[in-house]
Amino acid sequence: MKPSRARQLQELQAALLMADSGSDAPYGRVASPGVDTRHGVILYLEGITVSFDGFKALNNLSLDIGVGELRCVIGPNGAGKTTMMDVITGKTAPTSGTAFFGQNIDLTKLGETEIAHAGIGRKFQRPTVFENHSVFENLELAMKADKRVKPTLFARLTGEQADAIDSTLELIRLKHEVWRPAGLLSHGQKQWLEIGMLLMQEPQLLLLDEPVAGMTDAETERTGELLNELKGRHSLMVVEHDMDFVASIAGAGKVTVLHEGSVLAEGTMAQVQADQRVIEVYLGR
Amino acid sequence: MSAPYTPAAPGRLQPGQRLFSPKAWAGLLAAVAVLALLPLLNLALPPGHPLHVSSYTVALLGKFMCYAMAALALDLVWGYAGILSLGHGVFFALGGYAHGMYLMRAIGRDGVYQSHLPDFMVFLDWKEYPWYWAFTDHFLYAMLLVVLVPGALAFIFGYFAFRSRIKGVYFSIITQAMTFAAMLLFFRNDTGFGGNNGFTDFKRILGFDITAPDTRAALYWTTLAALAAALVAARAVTQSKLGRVLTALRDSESRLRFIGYDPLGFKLFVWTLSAVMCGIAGALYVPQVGIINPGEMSTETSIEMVIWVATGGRGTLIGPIVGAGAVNGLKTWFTSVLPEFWLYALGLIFVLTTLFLPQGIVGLLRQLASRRYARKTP
Amino acid sequence: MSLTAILNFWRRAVLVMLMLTLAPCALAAETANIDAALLAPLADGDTGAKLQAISQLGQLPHPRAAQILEALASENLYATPGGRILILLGDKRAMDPVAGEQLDLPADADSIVINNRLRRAITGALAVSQLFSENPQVRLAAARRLQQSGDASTVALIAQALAKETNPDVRAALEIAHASLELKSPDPALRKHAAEALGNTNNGAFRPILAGMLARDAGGAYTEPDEAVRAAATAALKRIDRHLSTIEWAGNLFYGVSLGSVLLLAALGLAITFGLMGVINMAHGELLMIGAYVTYLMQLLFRQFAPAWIDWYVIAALPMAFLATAAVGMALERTVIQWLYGRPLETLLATWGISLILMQGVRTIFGAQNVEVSNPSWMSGGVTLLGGLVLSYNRLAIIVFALLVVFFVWLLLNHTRLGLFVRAITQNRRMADCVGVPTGRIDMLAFGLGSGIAGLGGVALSQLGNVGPDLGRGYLVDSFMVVVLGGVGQLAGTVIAAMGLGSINKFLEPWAGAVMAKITILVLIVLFVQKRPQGLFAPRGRSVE
Amino acid sequence: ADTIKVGILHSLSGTMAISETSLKDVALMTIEEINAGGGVLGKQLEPVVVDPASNWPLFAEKARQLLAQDKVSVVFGAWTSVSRKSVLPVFKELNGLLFYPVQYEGEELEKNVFYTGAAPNQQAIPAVEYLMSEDGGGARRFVLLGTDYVYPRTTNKILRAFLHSKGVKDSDIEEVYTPFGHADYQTIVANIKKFSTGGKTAVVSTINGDSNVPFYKELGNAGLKATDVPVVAFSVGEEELRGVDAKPLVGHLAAWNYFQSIKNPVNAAFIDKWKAYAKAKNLPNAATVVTNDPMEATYIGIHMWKQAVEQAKSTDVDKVIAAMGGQTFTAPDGFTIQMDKTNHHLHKPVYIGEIKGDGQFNVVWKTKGPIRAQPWSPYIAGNESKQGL
Amino acid sequence: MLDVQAVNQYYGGSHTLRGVSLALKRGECLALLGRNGVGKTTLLKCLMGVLPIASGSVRFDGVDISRLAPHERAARGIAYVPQGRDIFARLTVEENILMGMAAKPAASARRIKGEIFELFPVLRTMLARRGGDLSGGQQQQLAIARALVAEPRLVILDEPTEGIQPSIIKDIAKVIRLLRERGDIGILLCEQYFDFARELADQFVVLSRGEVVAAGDKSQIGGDDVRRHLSV
Ligand SMILES: Nc1ncnc2c1ncn2[C@@H]1O[C@H](COP(=O)(O)OP(=O)(O)OP(=O)(O)O)[C@@H](O)[C@H]1O
Ligand SMILES: Nc1ncnc2c1ncn2[C@@H]1O[C@H](COP(=O)(O)OP(=O)(O)OP(=O)(O)O)[C@@H](O)[C@H]1O
Ligand SMILES: [Mg+2]
Ligand SMILES: [Mg+2]
Repeated sequence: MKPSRARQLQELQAALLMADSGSDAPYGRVASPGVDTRHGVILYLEGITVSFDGFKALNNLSLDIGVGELRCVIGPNGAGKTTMMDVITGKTAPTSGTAFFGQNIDLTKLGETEIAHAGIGRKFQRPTVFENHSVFENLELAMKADKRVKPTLFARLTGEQADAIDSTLELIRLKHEVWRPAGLLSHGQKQWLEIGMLLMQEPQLLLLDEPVAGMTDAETERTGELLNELKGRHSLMVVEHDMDFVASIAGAGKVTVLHEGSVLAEGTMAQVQADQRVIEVYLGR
Repeated sequence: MSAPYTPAAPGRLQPGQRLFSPKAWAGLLAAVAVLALLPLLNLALPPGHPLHVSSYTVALLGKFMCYAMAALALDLVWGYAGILSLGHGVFFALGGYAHGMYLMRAIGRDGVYQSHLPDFMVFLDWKEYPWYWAFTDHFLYAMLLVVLVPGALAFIFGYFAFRSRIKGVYFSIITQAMTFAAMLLFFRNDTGFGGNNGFTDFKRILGFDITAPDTRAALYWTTLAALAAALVAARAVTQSKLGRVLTALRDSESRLRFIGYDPLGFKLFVWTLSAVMCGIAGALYVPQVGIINPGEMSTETSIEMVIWVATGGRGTLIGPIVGAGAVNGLKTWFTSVLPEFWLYALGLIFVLTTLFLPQGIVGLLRQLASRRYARKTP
Repeated sequence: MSLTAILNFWRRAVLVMLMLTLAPCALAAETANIDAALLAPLADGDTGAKLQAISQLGQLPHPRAAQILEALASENLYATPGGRILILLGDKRAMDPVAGEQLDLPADADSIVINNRLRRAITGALAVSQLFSENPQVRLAAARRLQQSGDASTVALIAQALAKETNPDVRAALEIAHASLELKSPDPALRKHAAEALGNTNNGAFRPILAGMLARDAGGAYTEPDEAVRAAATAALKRIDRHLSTIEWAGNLFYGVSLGSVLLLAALGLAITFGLMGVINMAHGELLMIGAYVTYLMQLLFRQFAPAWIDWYVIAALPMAFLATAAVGMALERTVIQWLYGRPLETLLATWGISLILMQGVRTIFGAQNVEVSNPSWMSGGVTLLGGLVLSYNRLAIIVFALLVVFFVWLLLNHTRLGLFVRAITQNRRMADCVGVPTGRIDMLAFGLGSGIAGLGGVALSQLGNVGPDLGRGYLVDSFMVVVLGGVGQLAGTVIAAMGLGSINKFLEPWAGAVMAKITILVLIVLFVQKRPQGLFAPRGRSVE
Repeated sequence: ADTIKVGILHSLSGTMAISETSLKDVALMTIEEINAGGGVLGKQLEPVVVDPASNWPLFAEKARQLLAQDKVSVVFGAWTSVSRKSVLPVFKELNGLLFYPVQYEGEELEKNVFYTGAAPNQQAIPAVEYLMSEDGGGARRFVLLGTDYVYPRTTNKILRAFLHSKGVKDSDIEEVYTPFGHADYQTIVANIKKFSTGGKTAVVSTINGDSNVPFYKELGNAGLKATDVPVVAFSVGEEELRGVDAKPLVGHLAAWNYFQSIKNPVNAAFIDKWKAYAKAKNLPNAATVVTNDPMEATYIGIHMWKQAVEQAKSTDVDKVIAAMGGQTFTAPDGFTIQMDKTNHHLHKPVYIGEIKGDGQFNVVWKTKGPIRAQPWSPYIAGNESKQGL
Repeated sequence: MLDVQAVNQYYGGSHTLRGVSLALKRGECLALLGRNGVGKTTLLKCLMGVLPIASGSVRFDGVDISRLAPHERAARGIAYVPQGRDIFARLTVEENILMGMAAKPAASARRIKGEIFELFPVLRTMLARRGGDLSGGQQQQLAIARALVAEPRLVILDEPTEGIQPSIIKDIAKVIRLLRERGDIGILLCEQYFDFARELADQFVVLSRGEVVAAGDKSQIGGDDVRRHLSV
């Protein structure tokens, strides 16, 4: 079992790499105006506040993520983790503060579509897939391509693209469900499908909101491996409540703890777990 | 309003695959051939002949095909992109009016007042054509208007509506407001389109007598060709990746944004395409029925179009064509045989269709076919 | 026996009683007898002769003279081929005004036809005699009528009446009447006074007289030679105009609110069936129609069995209409709509079919024509405010009624669990079922409620317009606009949208005309939705997705 | 065939059903009457009833069906002008014969159509003349109020020209239009009231169909009485008043070529026949049926057609058309009226009636006898030369 | 109290549950385990009556309830926390909780008992917020609260810990334990979080491809047999 999975991962990496380098080829015209990451930082959040009718879901939040970093974000329910992702992906406009993708792309000025073009992909907390489309079509739609009207109308699936979809299917173990409408999948299967869609998008920054919720321990482990593989080439931000999983992917990397809309603590997993405040509000005694 | 709607048969086609299956192609061509033959049977055979097709039937079918094309156009936006328009009548009528302007000018001085102006203008003491009638005496220009006017209205309306992310019933209702406003506007005599009488009493088209049997046949064939072309075009659009984007749009628009599609462009494309198709249908309709007036913009007319689509089977392309034919055929038949009770029959049919044929007539046929198929291959 | 007949009978009876009580004091008048020759032209004279007879009767200080005039005005004066004039007392009994005796109405007697000109003359004639009536209310009305008549011959009478008058209201009215005649006086001081007095009335009816004073003739000379009088007239005109524009403004507001209430009543039921339950209910209009037809039936029933209570048939119609439409609604829900939840667009198709059936059903039963529904007497006419703005009683009643219905709906939705359950069901039917909501029953009740409210709306609409098979169609589009504009599922939004649409419409109409106002409103709706794509009271945030 | 087919083309559903249904019934009654009298040319008439459902293109389709499929000899039908305009080309193309029974705006003459309703000079102009007369109240200011479509626009145009010829200034004429189905007349009634303060005012109403009731109700409740501001209407007859509480309307006027209240034996027989028919056929509200002008016009039309067929000894359209000119008929309106030889319109008497409390009309004015129709109004420039076909 | 016998269920053509049987005693907690897509949720839905069963029987307190509608089952004292939360998104938090008491007579369902807020304090501060606006974890808490206010006799929990912060998971565990100790409530717990399940369960059942492949009591839950069916 193990070797084959490794092979799949390799294939996927290869596909992703190819896309990274070959920015001239078929998608030349979508190429985002190049993310400037000279300072080694892919995402800056600076003093972000989001308030809903007076309630501050995010409160002067500042955070940055380095290129190739895998950042875990944890925090109590309602701390503002999902809201933060909403701000990054343009779903929610911050009341104040700035959000930059690299040095040069001001996310607060862009719409959801443009942000996705710029290279940020997201997996939602609740699996959201196109329920009436087959698994294959879901992946096909997500696949990196020129997503404007005319090219979409005349799009033909190339062999490479078909292969990329194929290997993703393999990876998310939905090969035998290719033509099932995604709405009929079980909860866990939808989670995987959404991860697959995210991978097909080939974003530079991946935002994963509770990727392993509802997965079995074994699958959780597999997801961890996958994320570890992606680390380095892509930047990732992962939100999870499963501490074992967080520990397994964070390694020596940074973990950020949010609380009431701002950063409560930051550090390695071990440091954070030992922090009294974190134990108080989040981990419990 | 995202109804949990599943296409009658899951799209088994590999993306990028052929347009129709060979069987479907054969069926389609056969249908076109049979329909194309009818005017010949009308022209060539004497009325007494058993195979003779009356000119009434031909005229009727010509009209139905225009309706079918409008229904097809509506299905494109409603069935696929989930945009329910309760105002498609306005595009139909605008196409009709655009062509009607040409037909009115083609009357020349044969009108009641023997003026170069249409009768209603003479009557209003207008000495000149208003500016928007300019060049409408050129057939090609009028045809351009047929495409441009509904297209432009749809584009502008759609642009603002979709940009503001107006969806679901809100969109439906404002399309209704649009067609209602247009109807009131066209009702006014001062608008310059003949008030509620509209345009009628056409004499000729491109120099041919509009009531001559062979002109009628030619119009019929044009309509048939347009309908077939529209069907193929619509099929091509829905089978493309864009078609899948549209259905995704219908089910979860916001999700689509997060993977990098801008819904505005897609909606606008299909909406405008549909309006243009509808306008062409209207343009073909006018010379065949001999009148265009604001009644076509009434909210009832637009709702009826929706009903054709629903009855035939939404999201199937062929369904709306069948539905338009079936509903109008029944209406024609009932209004003659049951003049006082036909509304009961029609109403009942609508109710029963929704209850027992949720996927419309085509859905039922598909279900029957798959059952037969299942029986054959246990 | 029709309603009119009953009313007339009573009026007659009261009049006769009045006459009898007055008889002793009118003894002196008895002497001037009513003469058959005087009445003869009424039967067969030409208009001129009739006019003369009427005028003479008006000046005759005989109690029966007024009675004759009244009978003539209400088409209760009969003539036999032999030229005998009779007053119909009701129920085939008649009175000979010459002899004063009662008899059965001869079969060959025919009602005397009058036209508007005669009708006007009768009112004028009656007014003069009524100036001396015992009843101050009658005197006041008479004085008001005389204000406008401008008949110089009455000036002496008015002065006479003024001398006797003690009631301040009547005096004021008489003074104005006097003033309007004074305008023709040769004395500039009197004319000036008259102009001022007329200005003080704030009554638009005097505008043309005043404006006439300021007009110039062909030679460029003013009709009114005196400078000071002209100044007074100008001031009076300004005053009246200012007042008129106030009235206009207030009028528009009232018309707006009243149109708003109509829209609200038409839309409220839909706010439940469509707004809360998500059924695109194309048969909503027909539910309104059924409500209106129930009103009609109630009217028939009352006419038949309780003619004395006829004025209250509308009240009785309310519960009946509610129950009847609710029953129809529940039946529809159980047979058709319950299979369509979660498929809102299919409900459109099915309910359209239902609407066709209901409409044709009514045509079959009641005929394609409209049926007659009359306003009860307490809803006829109106109250005059600000000296010129008429608020009609039926409109007022409907405004009040609309508010009551809103309150009732609000109570039901917010203070019973029904509202909560309905909202929960539309949001997540399956889960509502799982927490123990009997979804089937709640659906049926809610749809019944929405339909019942539509029925109530129908009762109200029957008091304003047609009751016919098409009644509902006319309101369907408007109802949907109101509900959608307010924000689907928002009761407060529905109320505000209805009132807003009504008022905007009414403020636009005077300068845009009814057609353009309607078009403008529709365009405004389209523009408004751009700004508020989810209606007025749209919930925002994550929850909407 | 041993029957003669006769088409009846009136909307039985949709917005126009309200007016047209009873015309269908009258037509059936007349046909029954003729059949009972031995039919036409010894053959029975066979009515073919279709429902064009108030839908104008459907009118054209049904007309074509009647002429081409059912091969009817004549069609009685249509109410609105647009429905007539819509079927005209069909009648011309297939050389059919249409009898149109409703008053209309004129400006039309077709060989294939016989107009048994009034042209503007047979209705509108006499009505306005009456309003200006002393008996009519001597109106000097006019509100021309109509629904925004061709008939009111045309009629008002003619009336305006007529009023000009009578010296009425434009400032004394106000033209107001409302959309179809308009139901809120508050503002308009308030404006009429305001306008009427400027002098003796009358309202000429060409409001269509369903809008009349809300208008009159508003008028009544706003306290505008017929003695103050009379309203003369051209689309309100006995049938329309059946659906209204007529009491507040007393004194308002209507101009027609026929009223049920006209007293003569022919009319009495006509009314009796209709009442009996309604009862026998169990029509809805049979107890309260009334007759009105378009019904009479339908009745006349069918009888005249029968006479013409018998004179022509054929149902051939051209022969019947030729025989129609000069046909006379003793009509319920009290005169022996004649089909004009040249313009296919009837010579008709004009009556002006005041509404009574029971929904009937008091005739307050009438012409001495039938007058000839002027489909081409002389008040419209360029019409002088047009007369007959 | 709950007795499931040989339940079969199909989605169209696919056989999703194959003769599933299980039994739950009053005062016990039964853990339902299995990989993704094996049919756990499907089984729970069948028990709640959301999905019809093709054959077999479901008995509750000795009565066959397999043909009853969900609300009738709710009226008998079954409460359900579905996977995916199914919050009434546009109802406020308060209304959502009130909905939990829908099966009770109106008089006794006017007020929310304070106890529930002791367990989920956030909910008290957010009573007026719309359910759909809550964060994922808050929604999950709300879903559990909604089930508990019904004072049910059988609680069906489909992955209740999903998306909930660790400290509250501990609290939820406490509550389940408490309920179990009261002895009059049955708990059917479907859980991927293995340690959580092991800690609370008295019995367990493992599903694989719609079939019961292993079952037993607390002591056997950690066995290889179980692990084998849970790993990939
Ligand atoms: N539209 C809104 N209106 C009001 N409050 C909101 C809205 N959206 C989010 N919130 C509140 O903002 C806070 C942050 O929510 P968010 O979803 O970001 O939390 P989270 O960290 O993702 O929590 P979880 O771990 O439970 O997913 C929550 O308290 C939530 O109730
Ligand atoms: N509505 C449906 N129609 C057809 N198949 C379905 C439907 N819902 C679920 N399935 C299929 O039934 C199987 C069981 O699904 P179920 O949701 O019960 O799994 P589960 O055990 O709860 O998984 P998870 O742990 O991921 O929640 C899956 O293969 C799924 O694809
Ligand atoms: Mg979250
Ligand atoms: Mg599950």
